[in-house]
Amino acid sequence: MSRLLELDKLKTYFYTEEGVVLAVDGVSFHIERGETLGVVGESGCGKSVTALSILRLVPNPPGRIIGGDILFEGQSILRKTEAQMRDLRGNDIAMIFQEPMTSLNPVYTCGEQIAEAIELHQGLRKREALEKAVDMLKLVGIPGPERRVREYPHQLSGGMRQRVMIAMALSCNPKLLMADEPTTALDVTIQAQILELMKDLKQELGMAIMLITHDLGVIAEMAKRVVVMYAGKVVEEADVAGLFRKPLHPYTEGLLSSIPRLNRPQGRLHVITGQVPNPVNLPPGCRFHPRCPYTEDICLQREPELVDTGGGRLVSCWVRAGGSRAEVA
Amino acid sequence: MPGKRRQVAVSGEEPRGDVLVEVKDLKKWFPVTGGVFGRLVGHVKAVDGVSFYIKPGETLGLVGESGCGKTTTGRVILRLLEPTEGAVYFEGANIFDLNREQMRRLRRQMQIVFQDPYSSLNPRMTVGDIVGEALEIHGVARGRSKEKRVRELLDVVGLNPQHIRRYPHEFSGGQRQRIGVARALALNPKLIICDEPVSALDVSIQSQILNLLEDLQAEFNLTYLFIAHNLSVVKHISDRVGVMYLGQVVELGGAEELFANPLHPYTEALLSAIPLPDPELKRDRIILEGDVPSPLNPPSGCHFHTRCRWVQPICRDENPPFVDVGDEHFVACHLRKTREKQ
Amino acid sequence: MGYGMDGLWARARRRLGRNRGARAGLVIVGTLAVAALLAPVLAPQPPGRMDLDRVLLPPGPGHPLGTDYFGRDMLSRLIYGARVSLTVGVVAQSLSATVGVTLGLVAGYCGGWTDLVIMRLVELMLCFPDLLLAVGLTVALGPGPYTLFLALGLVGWPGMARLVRGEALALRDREFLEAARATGTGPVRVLWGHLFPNCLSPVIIAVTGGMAACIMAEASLSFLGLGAQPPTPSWGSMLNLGRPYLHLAPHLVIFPGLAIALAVFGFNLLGDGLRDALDPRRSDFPG
Amino acid sequence: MARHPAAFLALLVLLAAGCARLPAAIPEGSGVWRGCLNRNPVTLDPAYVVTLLDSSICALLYNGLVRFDESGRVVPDLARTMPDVSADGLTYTFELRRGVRFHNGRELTAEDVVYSFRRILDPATISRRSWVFEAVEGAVAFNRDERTDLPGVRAEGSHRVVITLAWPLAHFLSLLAMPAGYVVDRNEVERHTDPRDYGFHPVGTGPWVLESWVPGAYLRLRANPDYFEGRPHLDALDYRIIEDGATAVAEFRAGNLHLLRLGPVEHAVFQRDPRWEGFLVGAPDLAVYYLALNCEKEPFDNVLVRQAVNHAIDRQAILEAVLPGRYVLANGSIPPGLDGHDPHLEGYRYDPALARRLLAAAGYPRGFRMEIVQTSSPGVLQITEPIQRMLAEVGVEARLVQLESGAFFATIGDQGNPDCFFVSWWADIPDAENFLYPLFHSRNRGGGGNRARFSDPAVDAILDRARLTLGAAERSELYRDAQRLVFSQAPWVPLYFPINYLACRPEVGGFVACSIANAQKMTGVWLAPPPAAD
Amino acid sequence: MTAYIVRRLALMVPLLVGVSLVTFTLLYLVPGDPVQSLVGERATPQMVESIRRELGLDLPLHLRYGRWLARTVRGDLGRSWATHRPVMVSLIDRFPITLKLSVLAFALSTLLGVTVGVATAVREEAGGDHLARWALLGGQSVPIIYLCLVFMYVFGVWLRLTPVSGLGDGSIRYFLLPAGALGLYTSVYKARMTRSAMLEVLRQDYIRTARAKGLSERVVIYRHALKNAMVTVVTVLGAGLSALLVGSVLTETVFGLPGIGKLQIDGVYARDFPVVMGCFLFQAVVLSFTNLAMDMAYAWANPRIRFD
Repeated sequence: MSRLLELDKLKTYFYTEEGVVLAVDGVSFHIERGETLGVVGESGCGKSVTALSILRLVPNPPGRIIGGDILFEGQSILRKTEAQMRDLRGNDIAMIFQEPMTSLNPVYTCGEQIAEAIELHQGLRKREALEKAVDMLKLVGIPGPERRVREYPHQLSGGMRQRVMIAMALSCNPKLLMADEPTTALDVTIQAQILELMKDLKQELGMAIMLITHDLGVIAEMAKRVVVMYAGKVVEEADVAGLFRKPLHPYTEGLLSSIPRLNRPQGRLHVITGQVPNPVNLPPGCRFHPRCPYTEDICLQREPELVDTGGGRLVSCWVRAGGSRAEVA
Repeated sequence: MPGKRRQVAVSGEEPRGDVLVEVKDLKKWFPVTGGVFGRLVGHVKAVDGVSFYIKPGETLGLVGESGCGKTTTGRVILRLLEPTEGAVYFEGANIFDLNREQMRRLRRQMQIVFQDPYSSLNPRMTVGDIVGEALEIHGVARGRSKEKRVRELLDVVGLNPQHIRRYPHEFSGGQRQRIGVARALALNPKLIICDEPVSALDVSIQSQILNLLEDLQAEFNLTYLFIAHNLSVVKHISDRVGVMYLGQVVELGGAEELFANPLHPYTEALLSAIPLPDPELKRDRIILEGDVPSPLNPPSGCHFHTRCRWVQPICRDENPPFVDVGDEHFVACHLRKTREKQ
Repeated sequence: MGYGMDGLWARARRRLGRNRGARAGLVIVGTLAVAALLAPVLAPQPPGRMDLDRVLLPPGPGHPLGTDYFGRDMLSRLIYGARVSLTVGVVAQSLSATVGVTLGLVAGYCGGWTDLVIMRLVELMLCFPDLLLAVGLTVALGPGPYTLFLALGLVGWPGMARLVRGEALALRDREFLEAARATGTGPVRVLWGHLFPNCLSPVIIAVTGGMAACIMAEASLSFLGLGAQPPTPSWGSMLNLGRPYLHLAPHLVIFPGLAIALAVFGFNLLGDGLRDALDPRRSDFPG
Repeated sequence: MARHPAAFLALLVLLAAGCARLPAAIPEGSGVWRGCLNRNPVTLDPAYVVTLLDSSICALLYNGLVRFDESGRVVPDLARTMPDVSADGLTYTFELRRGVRFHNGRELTAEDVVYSFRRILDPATISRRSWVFEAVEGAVAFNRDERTDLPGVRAEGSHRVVITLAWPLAHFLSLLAMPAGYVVDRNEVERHTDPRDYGFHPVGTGPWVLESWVPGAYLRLRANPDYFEGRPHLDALDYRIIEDGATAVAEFRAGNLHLLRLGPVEHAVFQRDPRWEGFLVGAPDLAVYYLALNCEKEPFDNVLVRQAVNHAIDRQAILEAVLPGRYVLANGSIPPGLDGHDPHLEGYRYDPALARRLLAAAGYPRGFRMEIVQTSSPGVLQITEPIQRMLAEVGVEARLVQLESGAFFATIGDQGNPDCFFVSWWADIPDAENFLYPLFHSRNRGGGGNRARFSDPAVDAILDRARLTLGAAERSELYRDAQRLVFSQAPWVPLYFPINYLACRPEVGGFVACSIANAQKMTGVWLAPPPAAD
Repeated sequence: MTAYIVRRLALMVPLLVGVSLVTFTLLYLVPGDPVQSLVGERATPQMVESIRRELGLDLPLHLRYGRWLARTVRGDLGRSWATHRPVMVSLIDRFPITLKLSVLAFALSTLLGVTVGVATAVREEAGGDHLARWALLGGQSVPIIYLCLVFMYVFGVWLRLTPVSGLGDGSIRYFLLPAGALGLYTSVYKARMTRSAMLEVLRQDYIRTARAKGLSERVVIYRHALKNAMVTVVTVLGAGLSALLVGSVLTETVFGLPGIGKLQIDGVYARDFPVVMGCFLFQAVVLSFTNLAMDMAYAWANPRIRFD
């Protein structure tokens, strides 16, 4: 059986007034059925755009998928018609977003919003769909679901709204759930609740999760495999344990050592110098080279490829992995 | 006034001599109106009896979830908001007794760095104007000398002094936060209130700013009140940490001590809720049920009793006192003793 | 996102330049403004020169836009008319902007009783229909240029005040204002130095729209016999005085009508363009 | 009468017009007349009528003892014949027609006449037209509430009315033909709790009965089948209220109006259109347009200045430019067609050099500044703007002050003191008296009509004498003298007597234009079956 | 909810007093004696005096206002000085005309404005939408009186599809042209507001959510985006409706429709004090009620708003 999702050198560019933004620039990774993949990176690294590209929801203009391919269950998403895409969205692939405050339509009740997808994809009548919505709310642990189903988003707390979002996403039993920073806007204690819920539901429903976040703690807790993105590219891919034990890419390394730790003593924090590069005006060669402490000459000139270093670990770095000089040459 | 008045066990009536700032039983209630003729229907008790002190040169961290009143506390200390009750002593003088002019002069001593590096800088002003305005207002420097001082400040916070004529949007988030720090530093203040200064920044930038703040503290002997929701960050930068819940400080102590040995069940739960970037670490989590209650109508007795797994009958009726359990470790919990025994 | 770019205004300028409509609007408005400024140079004849032997001539050599019922050169009068029509717009809009912005800022920033009183006043003023209020004022004060300025200015300020107040309310709790207050900046300076510049874009858009409305209102008042006073030709009064000639000498109506339509069209296009260009929420690249 | 020219623009003054070719027989009950009014009538109560428009509608509803015929002559109306007048000219005896009925069916008697006249003079009525009867014996005292009886108006029996005057008045019968002389039904007036409501529910004896009146929208009158002169040919008169001239033209072109009063420009347009040949008619209005100079105010208190202003203005050129074919150049105040009009009266010729010399002689060698007060209608500006320019050429800087009509009449009346103003005067009655006595007698300075505030004892003397003179030829001579004397002192710059033009739809027959507003009774008008529409 | 309405109604009282005071002052400032327009040309001072007495013009200012207020509170707006018609009767006669005109114009302009607004927002750069937008803008650039005249000639005189002008029997036919002109004229603003509200809404996260659910673009735009956009547009629409309701003087004048606006402007010219006071007061009431209704509509459209 084919992989659930496979990205092959996906390129999504934005053509803005300031210039072309290479938001996603040749990203490749895959997700197995039932697996949780963490995608980690800082703001603007292209992780959200990658997710939107998978759903073909990149706002056009100014954005456009200009290259590569996305295979879902072996079929190219990019070659599907818009109608076929609509069948896929919310049904096979669902998505939840960072801001539970703004991601729900304020003028419709929670029930209506959940039921809408059920009606559409499962062909249920409105009343049946609403009943199913109640079940879903129960599933995501919302107390008093019969009442909540008739309430508007503003009547719920942030945590509750995120639960509604999850209920909506899961209502059609998707094979893949993409969660874009699902807990970033929530308080710590609520974040714990939501993460716990997602773990439970995954166990129960068995879908694959693509978890996008900048929080390495969340990744460590939730994911089995991790993809690290920087400036529109995947710089490292590894299993969680391996990544945290020994990060290969200098960026991953810097990231891990620059966060304050609760559970271990720390002196002065490590710092990744400089700024995230301007997406319109990326540095030549390796995009991380201006901030990298290990820069060599080649880093300034040529972009490294993502190379398999064995054991499911891939890295794109001239210094750490030789950057597949041979292959490129 | 509903509920029992909280006992204050921080100190006596007189301000302590050895501290820079002392906050005593501070309250800030926001009136809520409604009904036919805008009747007062209640108060949002954003800050509901908070007491603590900050010693010169130290960093006091204040953590809590959104809506717990930590930001409001910072604003009231700066007198950007007028308090409902209580006092804030700065170098022994209650700032709420000061008149406009005295307050204006006092503002040179205390400054603030904001959370959002985007909205805290006036988009229509140049960096030079933003940083230099305070100098001009307080008659410290004008014209050439102002510009010279601004360039110095930019250099201090790690920005290119050449960029003095640029506008905020020409900078990245981290650089903007540096501008905010420069603005706070302009008048050589003694106290800087850092209101979530790194929470809007990327991980890789966060550490830059934290290090900058530490360096500046060492260089200029600054005192920080560091407000944040990220416990890791607070623990890293603070000497002492206070934990707030629903307008009250529930626990306060030395950073290492508090994180190693949390006494309040809320602190405990908070600590265990944080996902740690360490996949091999296995631990038991305490998941708090439900949401934080509304500050408009906080629970009776101990505000935390609705979500506390140790709750006792007394917790529903009586607001626990905030007491020092030794070594400047304060906690407000009825069950502290009981649990210690367990 | 958002760094490494030049100024906000520069971006607005670029967006304006890219917006076809706005560009057209700018060209129209600019041309009219130049015509108004250089009227004595551009006009082939003094606007008041009569030639009772050559009345109602259709457009042709000598009089590119024909002559009116006194044999006055239409082109010259239109060029001079631009002065009046634009002046009315500029002065009335300055007036309403000054009053409206001040009151709006104060109401929005101070809140409480001040806000309550100012907003009740605004509501009160909004209870009077625009045109009727202008007519009432004109009748009360007697027609004349100053009356026109005052009447149109007074009609405009409540809307402006409401707009600016909304803007100020949205900005009131922004941290940069708190920062200013934390450094000890006085309220006046906070209001005008910090708050005002940030409310500027909607004000500019409103003023642009208001210019169009003023030109239109002048025409309406002229229709009611309360417009600009002779011998000063304004487009509105030319249109109105030419109206009986609709069938006999249509150029008397068409050209001033076109001038008004063009100016209004230009200002509206410009306003729409400005709205798109100055709207800070519009960005091309999501997140 | 004489209301402002702008307010009045409508159908009223109609022209001797033979529109439709006369058919063999006039069809009875030939349809509904579609006309338009340029304003909503204010009131249809004769006691309060002041505008020409109200007056013209009242004429359709009411009758007086006498009325004007289409040429402006006084003819019997409710009276069977012209009255017997005593030799001293003080006593008028009217025999009433018998069998005249009000619209409500009640028969009219002499008492109704007495009641109607008394009502005008009754101080409680506050009628705007009490001056019409001021010559009646006892009227002034009665009107001032100084006596309760009015001896000058008596009923003798049921069908004879005797009126005695305190002094002889040559044009008294003309006054009686004004709306103030219309006879109303006492019961109908007093039926209303507020007597002023009568104005909305008029009941007269006239050829037309008010059927409905939606203020601002339309007025519908139906034929009175019992009219004493016989039922009118038409079934009903529909008057739409159309204030905007352009709209009226559109309606006329769409075939929705039978008659259109043409503005100067429309006139020119219709004149060039062959389809309307033969359907356009013009006749002079009894009115005069003039620029009044305030004789009491510097510098116009100096006759040389007034003459200079007269010489400075090329009236002919202006009028030819803006009103071609629509004016008679005025040199005096009495319009052509009235006894007393003087075609030989010489005007001030256009001579700017002379004007400058006169100004210098008067002590203003470098001219002066002045204001011309006017209403703000387009037609007015077309006259005053060139005047302004011509005055500038002799060094007089004139500012045009446009006031809307309310302020204008206040300013030129007793409440203001303008330098100069542009205004017109419309006949109340077709009599030369009406163009001299109110306008130039010092007694009427200001609000009384003499708004130029002209005052000359010699003129006053002639005018007083003329009012008492009964002989027509003698009166006419006196008025000619007075006019010559007045204009030698140049209190005005007289401009023109207007000629009015109307367009008639081809199907209109029997329509005769009248120079005086309330002469038109619409009884002789009929409609031919309409030909193909325009 | 009821409490909210009560509160709003209570707030109307000071507003109305304010409106009457401002109007009164304005009228007081108006030069030119109303009596002059009433008496005609040949007035004796005595006649003028008795009319002044009749109208109460001889009283000092505060007494005049007091008298007016006392009468108005009892529901009597007095009679017109010029025509002597009770002001209340005039208002009641004329309001239906204005109401018909404005509701029709409002419906038309809303339909037109919202359609064009949505179309131009959804397909920002497409040519046809631009054309529509420019056409609307062009329509609004012509002074309304000329727009009315053009409509009159095209539809009334040449095509003979509608009556040219006037009230006729009061049927809808007679309101088509004026409402059409007025509607076209006022639709531009609505199109503009709808467009910017739609653009704003289309940027929101929940639109992305809706698309991610697999909803078709049509559903996303008309169900999810438009309803949200209308929440903001409704307030603007309300302002438009109230502006229409209080009279569109020029249209009423040109089309010979005796509405409120016409009544009022004639009153101003004639210095007909009771009429003008009555009209302004009436308008203030109408405006207040429309605003209230619009706020209710806003609350209905926007579940976030709840009174009390």
